[in-house]
Amino acid sequence: MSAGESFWSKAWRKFLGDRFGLASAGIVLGYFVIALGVWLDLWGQQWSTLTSGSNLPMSSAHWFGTNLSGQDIFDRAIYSTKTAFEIGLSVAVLSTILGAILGAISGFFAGRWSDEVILWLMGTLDSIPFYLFVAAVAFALQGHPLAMHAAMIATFWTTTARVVRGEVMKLKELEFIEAARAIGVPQHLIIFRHILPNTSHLLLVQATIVFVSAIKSEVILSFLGLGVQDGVSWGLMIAESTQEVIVGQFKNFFAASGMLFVLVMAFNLFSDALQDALDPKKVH
Amino acid sequence: SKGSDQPATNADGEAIKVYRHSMDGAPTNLDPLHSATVYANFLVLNTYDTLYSYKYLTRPYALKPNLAAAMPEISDDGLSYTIRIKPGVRFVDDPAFENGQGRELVAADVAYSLKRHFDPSNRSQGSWLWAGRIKGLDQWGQDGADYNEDVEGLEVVDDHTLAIHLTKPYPQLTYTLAMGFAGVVPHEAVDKYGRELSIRPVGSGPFRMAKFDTAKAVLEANPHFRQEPIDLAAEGFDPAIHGGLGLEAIEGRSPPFIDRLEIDFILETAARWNSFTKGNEIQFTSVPVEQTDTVLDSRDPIKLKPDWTERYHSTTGVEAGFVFTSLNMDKPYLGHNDDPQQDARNRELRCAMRDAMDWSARNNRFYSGIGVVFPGIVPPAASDLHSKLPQDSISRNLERARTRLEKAGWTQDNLPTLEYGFQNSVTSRQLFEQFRGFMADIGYPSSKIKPVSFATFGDYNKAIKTSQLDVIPMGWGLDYPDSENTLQLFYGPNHTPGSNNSNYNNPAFDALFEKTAVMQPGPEREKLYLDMSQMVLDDCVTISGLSRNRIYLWHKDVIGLPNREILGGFWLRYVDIKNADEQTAPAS
Amino acid sequence: MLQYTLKKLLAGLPLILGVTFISFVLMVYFGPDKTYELAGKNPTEEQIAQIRADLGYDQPFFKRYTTYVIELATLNFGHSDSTGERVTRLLGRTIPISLALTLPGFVLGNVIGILLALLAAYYRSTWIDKSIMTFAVVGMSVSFLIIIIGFQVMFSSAYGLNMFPVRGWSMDTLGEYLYYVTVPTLAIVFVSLGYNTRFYRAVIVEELGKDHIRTARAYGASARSILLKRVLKNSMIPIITRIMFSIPLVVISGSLLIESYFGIPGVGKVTYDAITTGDQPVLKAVVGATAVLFVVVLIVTDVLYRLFDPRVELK
Amino acid sequence: MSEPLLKVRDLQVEFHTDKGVARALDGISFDVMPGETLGIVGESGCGKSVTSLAILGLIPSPPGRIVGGQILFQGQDLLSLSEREMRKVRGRDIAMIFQEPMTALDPVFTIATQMGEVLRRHQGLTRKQARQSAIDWLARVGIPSPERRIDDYPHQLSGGMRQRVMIAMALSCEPKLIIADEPTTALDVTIQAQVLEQIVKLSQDLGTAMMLITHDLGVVAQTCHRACVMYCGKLIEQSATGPLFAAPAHPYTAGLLASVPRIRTQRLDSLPTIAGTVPDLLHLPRGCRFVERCGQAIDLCHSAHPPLQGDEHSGHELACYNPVQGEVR
Amino acid sequence: MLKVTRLSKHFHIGGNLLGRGKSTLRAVHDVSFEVAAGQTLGLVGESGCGKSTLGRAVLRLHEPTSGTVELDGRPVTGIDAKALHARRREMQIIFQDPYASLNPRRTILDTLMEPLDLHNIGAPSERRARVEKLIEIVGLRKQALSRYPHEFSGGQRQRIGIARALTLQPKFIVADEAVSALDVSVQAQVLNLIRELQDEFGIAFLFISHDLAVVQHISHQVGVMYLGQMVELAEAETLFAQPRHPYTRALMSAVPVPDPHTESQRIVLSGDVPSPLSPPSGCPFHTRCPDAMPRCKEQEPDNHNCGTPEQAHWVRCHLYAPEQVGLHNTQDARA
Ligand SMILES: Nc1ncnc2c1ncn2[C@@H]1O[C@H](COP(=O)(O)OP(=O)(O)OP(=O)(O)O)[C@@H](O)[C@H]1O
Ligand SMILES: Nc1ncnc2c1ncn2[C@@H]1O[C@H](COP(=O)(O)OP(=O)(O)OP(=O)(O)O)[C@@H](O)[C@H]1O
Ligand SMILES: [Mg+2]
Ligand SMILES: [Mg+2]
Repeated sequence: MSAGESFWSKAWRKFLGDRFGLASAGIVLGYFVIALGVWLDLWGQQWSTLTSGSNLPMSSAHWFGTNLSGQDIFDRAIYSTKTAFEIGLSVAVLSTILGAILGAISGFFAGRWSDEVILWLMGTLDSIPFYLFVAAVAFALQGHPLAMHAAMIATFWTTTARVVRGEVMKLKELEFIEAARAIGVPQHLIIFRHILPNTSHLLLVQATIVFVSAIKSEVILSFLGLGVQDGVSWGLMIAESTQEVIVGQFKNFFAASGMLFVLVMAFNLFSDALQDALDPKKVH
Repeated sequence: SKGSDQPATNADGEAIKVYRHSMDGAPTNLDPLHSATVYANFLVLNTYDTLYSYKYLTRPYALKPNLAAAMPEISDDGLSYTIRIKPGVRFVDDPAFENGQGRELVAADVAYSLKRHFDPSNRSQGSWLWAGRIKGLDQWGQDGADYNEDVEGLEVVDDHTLAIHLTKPYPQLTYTLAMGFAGVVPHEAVDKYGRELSIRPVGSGPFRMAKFDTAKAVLEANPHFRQEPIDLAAEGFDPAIHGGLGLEAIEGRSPPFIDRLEIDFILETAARWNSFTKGNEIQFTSVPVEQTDTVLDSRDPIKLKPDWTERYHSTTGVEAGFVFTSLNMDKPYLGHNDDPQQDARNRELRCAMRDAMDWSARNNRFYSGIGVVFPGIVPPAASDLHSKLPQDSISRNLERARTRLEKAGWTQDNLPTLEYGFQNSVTSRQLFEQFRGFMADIGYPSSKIKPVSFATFGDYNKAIKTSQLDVIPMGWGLDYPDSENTLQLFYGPNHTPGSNNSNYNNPAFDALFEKTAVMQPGPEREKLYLDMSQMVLDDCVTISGLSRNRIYLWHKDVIGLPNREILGGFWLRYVDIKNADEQTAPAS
Repeated sequence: MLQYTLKKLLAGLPLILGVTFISFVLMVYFGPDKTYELAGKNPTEEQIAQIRADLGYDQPFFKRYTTYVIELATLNFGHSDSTGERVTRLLGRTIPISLALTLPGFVLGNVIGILLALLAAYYRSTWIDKSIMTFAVVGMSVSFLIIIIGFQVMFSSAYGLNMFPVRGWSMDTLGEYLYYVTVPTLAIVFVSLGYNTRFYRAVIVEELGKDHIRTARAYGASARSILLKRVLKNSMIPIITRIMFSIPLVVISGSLLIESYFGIPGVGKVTYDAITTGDQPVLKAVVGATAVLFVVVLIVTDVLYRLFDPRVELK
Repeated sequence: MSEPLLKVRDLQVEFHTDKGVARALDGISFDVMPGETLGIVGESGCGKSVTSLAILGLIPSPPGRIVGGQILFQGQDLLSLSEREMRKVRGRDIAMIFQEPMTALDPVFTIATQMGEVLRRHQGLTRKQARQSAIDWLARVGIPSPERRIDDYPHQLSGGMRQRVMIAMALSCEPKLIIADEPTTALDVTIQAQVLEQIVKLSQDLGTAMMLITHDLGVVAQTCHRACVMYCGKLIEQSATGPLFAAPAHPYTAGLLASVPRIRTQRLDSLPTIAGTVPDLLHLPRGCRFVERCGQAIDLCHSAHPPLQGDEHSGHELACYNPVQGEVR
Repeated sequence: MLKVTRLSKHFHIGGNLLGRGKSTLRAVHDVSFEVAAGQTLGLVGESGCGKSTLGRAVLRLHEPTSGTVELDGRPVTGIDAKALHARRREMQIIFQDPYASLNPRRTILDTLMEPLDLHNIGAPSERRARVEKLIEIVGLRKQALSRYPHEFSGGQRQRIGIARALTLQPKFIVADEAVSALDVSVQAQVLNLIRELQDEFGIAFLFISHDLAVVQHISHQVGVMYLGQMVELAEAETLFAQPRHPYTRALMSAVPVPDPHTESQRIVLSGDVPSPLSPPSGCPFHTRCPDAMPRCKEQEPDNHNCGTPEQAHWVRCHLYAPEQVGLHNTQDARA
């Protein structure tokens, strides 16, 4: 047995020991496999096909029944998993990374020009109404399939960055940062190795929030013609179902909300478990 | 106003009559120049006066004099209309006028109001109705729109007589004078409020605007509105049809009968339904598609469940308009092609697509199964042309479609990729998916029908008007009950950016259109209309059509017969509320 | 103070210019085109050209931008292209309504969120924590639309409690205000609570582990005083950040969904309509106002940071 | 003899680590008499701070846990008290001076707030009185211009000042027992003397007892009545200060005393030390925990840990099978 | 090797939100000294007198307000960040508060490996062994490497801090209360270790401590600070044998002796401890000085050498001004 372990390997081992964390990671992974299957054309391809009957109850042919147009709800829910991953995960991960890096730089150099520039950028992005911004980006990218992702990342990172910035401004005054400087750790490593891990609790929770917000914003953007151009998403399904639930048809709603809920829940548990794993003071 | 249980009162604490109407959309601009939407028209017709209007209850729609004293006197050549205006009609009191008191409305005001449409700085949305028709009017606009200058075609004979001189016969002219676009505006108001006239109408209508925002409009009765006792028989009252609504109570009384008219703009069906069924909020709603099963006992004939008829008054109304899906004839791979052979192949493709359309599925899915599917391009509300056309254009025939494709040599591989455009919404997306599903049934690969969605109507319209899309789902609301109003949608010179969105270009059709345009109504013209319809059908230009049928519900204490077509908001002046003692409490 | 504020405001000018410039580029080059919405049913090429000229679309970019900056400086944005109303009047009329509408929910959502987060963090890993967090996740996962509709049915409709109005708005008396604002507020609180609780808990858990909390306990501080005083003040930086930077959005953007479902004439709908119809005068004003507000928020946040954490220095 | 103020019996504390359970305290027993100053010395990491935290019920849990024993304060078992009851004891009856003053003080509140809060809670003073009282206490522990320093935040103070703030805070509660965990490590000798004098004076005036944890045997010699020596989670020797310093019986105690640096006239090349290192808590030797470093271990020492056995008469207690005989010095 | 010339560090503290009403705190004022390779300068003085600040300023962890620092003949002050970074390897600090100076989210292994990785010292495979050795040198087990700072006792943390400073084998180390939290036996081990390292590698130490015995043991020279100034600086033996400055003498007398039977005869300093925020005029010590003279109140004393030119013994006190020599002798006699 080796005598010492680093923070990361300890965290990893701790995570492996967390049953809830593992289970939730398993669920997220399961969703990912579903999404992968859609990418690889293994399933979920019938999401748009009209079957013979509209609003059919659950059956072996249609696990969740069909919707008013006669489309298979299960297939739609499955296909939406792909959409959710493309949007939720990519936006959550990328905007968190961007937010962490820029926020840390801005907080570390608070008051200096790099901070000013980043603050300026954040202020600018935040001041422009979200929809206008997304519409413009979509237009600028000529309806590129990733336009929505780009726009969401560009708008969502600022919150993370601001939160990180505030925290970094506090952390950088602590003595252990001074200690790091004393042994000659260069600034970029101070930021990334010493300061950012101490904001991991914020990053994780922000990533979770962004993940959910992205999935939810997608539907609004889809309304505006900026979301998924051709395809379906849980958000769209829920939007479709708002008219149905009033008259007591819940299949669409439950299929989409249920899948969304389980994923969000699992993702939350997963990020909680990560937070625990990354928190040295927390021992099971 | 607190929508609570106490009856509404005025400033003096006296009980007043309030009617709370609802609409599924909001108007933005209340200047008659811009009353282009159903919603704007609703308010404009209640705040401004038009020369003519439609009879309250007569169907098919029939005109009657409104501000005019009588129907116009038309010269034999059909080029001159002499219109006499009722004396003593006053604009509402408004700070725009001297002393704040509304002055009398005169013929010059009518001329002025029509002129405004041709003032280029006004960006009128209704000028196309009269463009090129009234002598000297277009020129007046191009010459700088000097209001002091007279226009030959708008001759103010005296204060109460206006003569309109046309460049060519325009049988629909009287109809246009009943539209919100023709609302009479006093120049004082324009001078004072400028562009903000759009939010504070100053007219001579039965109501005056008290409050207007994105959520609702509050109108108050115009105390000076001219006294015109209503003659129910003349308005088309038929006890067999209209009995039981309590309309008899308004006989011989002068509208408006209510003190306040509130119109809530509610786009969300759930909210509208909750507000309506609540009992003390809006008193009128159209039944949302998803609630159809809740209220209907049978669809054919349309019959409400007893507990609903017990609680509410109801009526159904087929829209004066229709929905259809046009194919862009500009595209050489889908529409007109100089190569006759390809042209023929394209026609087969279009016809096959039309054959694939499952109107009954569409009707059931999106229009509660009560929409009226008809062949051709003239909706039932305008004429009964459709009954004379063959049914095959609206009956699904996959066999025939496949044969067509096969014969014309279309295969999955060489079928063109089509762009299907829509302004994004849940429903339009579902419509698209269904359309694509229909096409899949004749072997049209789903990947070859691409959705192109637009965030705004402006962008969608731009794509249409610049002829970018291949498949164009459309809806058209009639401006007046004349087939001409929809036939012009296929008139060659009207190609985009005009109203001919499918860019149909058929010289034979155009010739007939030009011919009929100056014809007075009659069987002869009807025959030609039929021929024109048949041409469009034969060329498979569009997949048409369905007129939506709406079920309206209103509270029992409201006396009236709602209608949102042609008539626009005109009927609201006839609405009355039963006094508290006459009311039977609405079941909750 | 004045000097500092002025200095900061001056430093905010580049931000305002940047925001306006970028958003202007977005609006002009990539924004929606209003021409074809204003065109009648059967327009001609000339009419379309005329509309473009009227809207100023045919002007060179630089000229249009200069006009914008001048408009911003004089606070005169002209008339809405859609309704024709003066933009300043339009915003002046709708912003207070949206503010009155969203503020209670915003405040409650944050206050309750913080309280729940304190509870959850204090009882970390116990069932209290777990139930609060489950509730938060439910709040996060359910669509806002469903919540609004659900609340409307539950509280306002004849199918539910029927205690509140489905639609309407009035601020004439406090009673009326409460009557109309309650259900929207509940919906806002419910939705924001999930996110807020989740976020604040993460922050607070971190602070609760600090040594000085142990000191406080060693000197007999009650759980309440530890949570509400010590932990809260120590967690203030992320909390302030989160709250402050949502203020411009709360003030200017309102809430489209709430406004349309509850029939409230606020700025949310106005902004939304402006975006979806390309109503540039309104957009210009909204963007400008947001930018200005952001500058103010930036300054206030800096001061607040300093106020709550003495280690942060004002530059 | 009067009843002890604090009676710790067979206290056992464990920490869960990801490598296993570490028993940081393994059956510690000692008494503190009213007004008495008890010194606790021992190898760094032997569990002194853990003992004091355990008395106040502040062992971080998880990972820590008190697995056995009793802590009787004025006859009442603190371990059986609820959190609410315990809160009344903390600060008012027992006050603690923490080892690391930097992290022990709240960075976002001024000294005035932090001390004032304690004073108001335990002494029932008004805000103004509390502030005045806090200033007085700061002055007594030798902080220059306390009326200005009181409005500083912890990061603006030097290490010694922070420590004095902690001390002042503990003293200001006028508790029955002060647990001082290395209270003077960051203080220079003059201040240290001054502060110790204050503490002694307080204990005389108010009869305050004190548990003084320190490495400075000089301080123990001058201020403590009795001293306990701990080694690796065990108490190994306990006695009145005089005899302990004069005749340490445990080899560890003896080694410790020998290692003390003194101001000498002749500079030594190297100081005498105890060879070896403390065993890891997870890998303890089977017998006496000191056995590996002990110069005079016998076979028995390798197989069993010697129990702490006392001499009723002298009050001297020792856990060693083969104690040092006679004077070392 | 280390040459510090007229170093000052002033803080601006207090003031309202906007910094109005700030006052200047002279934490270190006009301090000069030299330390040769393999030598230790012990630094003692009242708490808050500026020892830590001096240590940090020398390493440029605090940017000095004025003055210069040279290490190995090359300047440390006035060089840019990049150059400074390169020189960090040569000089290290052991922090006074070990807990605060350890990153709570890094295991001890992370903390100790970092300097090695950073400065690319030794083959990557050897580094681990080196760290393990080091941790045992400071009296911890290598099992400790995988633990986090909060899992240690105060003394253990302090040893981690020492180990960290030693990893790089710098030329110069500031040891700020490096052994204060250690029990005497470990302390002795560490002190011995320092001596060994010094002999072996010629490391120079600036050794800050309150424990005069320790200082005496470890130092070649000793400096005494009072209120930001170096009031006395001499060879350790000389200073302990013959403390000159009145403050030094008071200090010496207060040392507790680990023998309960010896009664200490300490010189009790009367008078208020002055604040560095408003240092008294003249000699900063005059408010508490048992030997204060009228001129002490008015005139700031200079450094006077009362040793030999080779064996300097600097004292900053009017008593040792050349014109006071007569008086000086009497003082000496009395001590
Ligand atoms: N960052 C800072 N801001 C303001 N004042 C400071 C700062 N750091 C230290 N000081 C002040 O400078 C003076 C000297 O502090 P320093 O920490 O150097 O003292 P010290 O001699 O190390 O004392 P101790 O022995 O108690 O650690 C003190 O009055 C302290 O309050
Ligand atoms: N949270 C923790 N997790 C694991 N082990 C811990 C924890 N806290 C303390 N320990 C261990 O418990 C033992 C006793 O620690 P304690 O702090 O009581 O030592 P101490 O006697 O106060 O030492 P020092 O004089 O150095 O402060 C140490 O070996 C330490 O490593
Ligand atoms: Mg300790
Ligand atoms: Mg110090």
